[in-house]
Amino acid sequence: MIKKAFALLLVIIIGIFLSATFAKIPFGVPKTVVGKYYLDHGVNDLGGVNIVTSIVVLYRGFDTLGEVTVLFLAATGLGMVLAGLREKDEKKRKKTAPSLIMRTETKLLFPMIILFGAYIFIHGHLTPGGGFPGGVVIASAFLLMFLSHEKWEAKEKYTKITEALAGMTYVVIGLIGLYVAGSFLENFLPKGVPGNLFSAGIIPLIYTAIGFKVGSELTGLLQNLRETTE
Amino acid sequence: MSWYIAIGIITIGVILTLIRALKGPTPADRMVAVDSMTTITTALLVLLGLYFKRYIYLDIALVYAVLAFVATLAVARYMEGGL
Amino acid sequence: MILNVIGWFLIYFGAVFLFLGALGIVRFPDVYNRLQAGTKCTTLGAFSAIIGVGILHPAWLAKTFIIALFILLTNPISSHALGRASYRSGVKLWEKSVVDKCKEFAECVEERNE
Amino acid sequence: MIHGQIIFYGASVALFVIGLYAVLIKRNLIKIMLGLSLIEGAVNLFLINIGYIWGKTAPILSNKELLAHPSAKAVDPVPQALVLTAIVIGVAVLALALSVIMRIYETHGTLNVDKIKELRW
Repeated sequence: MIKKAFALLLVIIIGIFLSATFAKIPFGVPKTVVGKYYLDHGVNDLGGVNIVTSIVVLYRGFDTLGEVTVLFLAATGLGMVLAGLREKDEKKRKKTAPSLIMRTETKLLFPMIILFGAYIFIHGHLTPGGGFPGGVVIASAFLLMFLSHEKWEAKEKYTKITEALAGMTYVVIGLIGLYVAGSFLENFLPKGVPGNLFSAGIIPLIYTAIGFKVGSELTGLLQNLRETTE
Repeated sequence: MSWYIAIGIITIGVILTLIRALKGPTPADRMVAVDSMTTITTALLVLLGLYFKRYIYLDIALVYAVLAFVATLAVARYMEGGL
Repeated sequence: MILNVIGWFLIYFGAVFLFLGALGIVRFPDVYNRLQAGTKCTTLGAFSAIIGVGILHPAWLAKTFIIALFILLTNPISSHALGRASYRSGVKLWEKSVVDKCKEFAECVEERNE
Repeated sequence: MIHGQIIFYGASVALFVIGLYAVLIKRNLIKIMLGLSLIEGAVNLFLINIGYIWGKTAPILSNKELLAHPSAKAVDPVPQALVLTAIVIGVAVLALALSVIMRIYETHGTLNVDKIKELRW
């Protein structure tokens, strides 16, 4: 009880301090200079219409490479942590089977959602999408199949191969930039007309690689989590 | 001006489902309320795209619809003991 | 002009149906009745509101139609899954309900008794 | 514009406080993780709010008018790029933490923090 009152007091104090701090920060006015630079010069420099994508993929490309590495590390670590869990779990729970309506419908929806995820990561430089949301949508299509088909599984071999190939594609594109244009992850393709699908240099290529990588990684992660509950 | 009335009606709808999600006696009640709320929110996102006159905002509504559907299905399978 | 009128009419129609569905969720007595209100009304409401937006801007019609089609395909499935899940997890029917079709099928009763 | 501060910053403060309360009070490990992801959502919301500018739109220059005067019509893109990174890292951390929680449940047979001897404070 004392612990609870103490925690409540702490929460209230932190809330008051945070409010007092945030009251000093003006809302709705321009704050950064670098953001203005990106907005004014981003289209001329890189040809991508979506400025956030240009920042994530090209201006701060190393950061995104590290981010993808962190995601890979988390997926691998999850597989490692859960590795011995499956064999020990002897007691089998009785599970209810998914209904016929759900099975039929998800079979119909699965290719549509995959196609939509592909649309998201291919149009990453034109719409508010990109590789990470596209990968998540693809993984959600696989999750749909996991939920509604008990026997259906994504083979670990294929998810691993897709993931490795996509990661290698990312690094190889960076190395080609190093060879052709002089620095790692530099843009080496023509910029094109802003707003067209084939524009913005290497942004669509990198986002396609990221989309495949995130999709296969999250699918493998879901597959790992699913195998432990059987 | 006609637009604020439409968005006001839909927002009242979201608040009503939120009341049920907070009150609901069983988890099934809350989940039904949340499921309806996601549908209403999808319509609201499309109307927001109309309000700001940006074509690209429609993608967000579609992604939201997909992810909300998968989430609802996952919770439903969990509730019936299929996971 | 005529497109404008049709589009706004559809948007208002949809908004009113979304509101009525939400009202039904608050007012109805048990889970299964709420499921009726919460999914049928909102499916119709969201469909017509989204198509109305597409009619107001004819260039957007393709994508709004895709969103509406997706809602039309997925909403019945999620309501079906939720209703089945509530029945399986043992939520009681309202005491004034007159018919329980699921009890007539043997598999449902078996699953529920276990 | 004081009401922007009250509404938007206030929402992120409220989310943060709710998450912190869950982390401090709840004894279930999964609920603690839910509180942590609420805190993460609060921080992301705050970063996005910092980048917002009144009356401007998303930094996707999809029409002529926006392409002509980008910095007069679009909000700050830098916090949005930061949050895009932060969300992905948050998902990775959440997945890893949940797997560790599954392992803890296997070895200790409980999720209550008070009952796990190694985590008692």
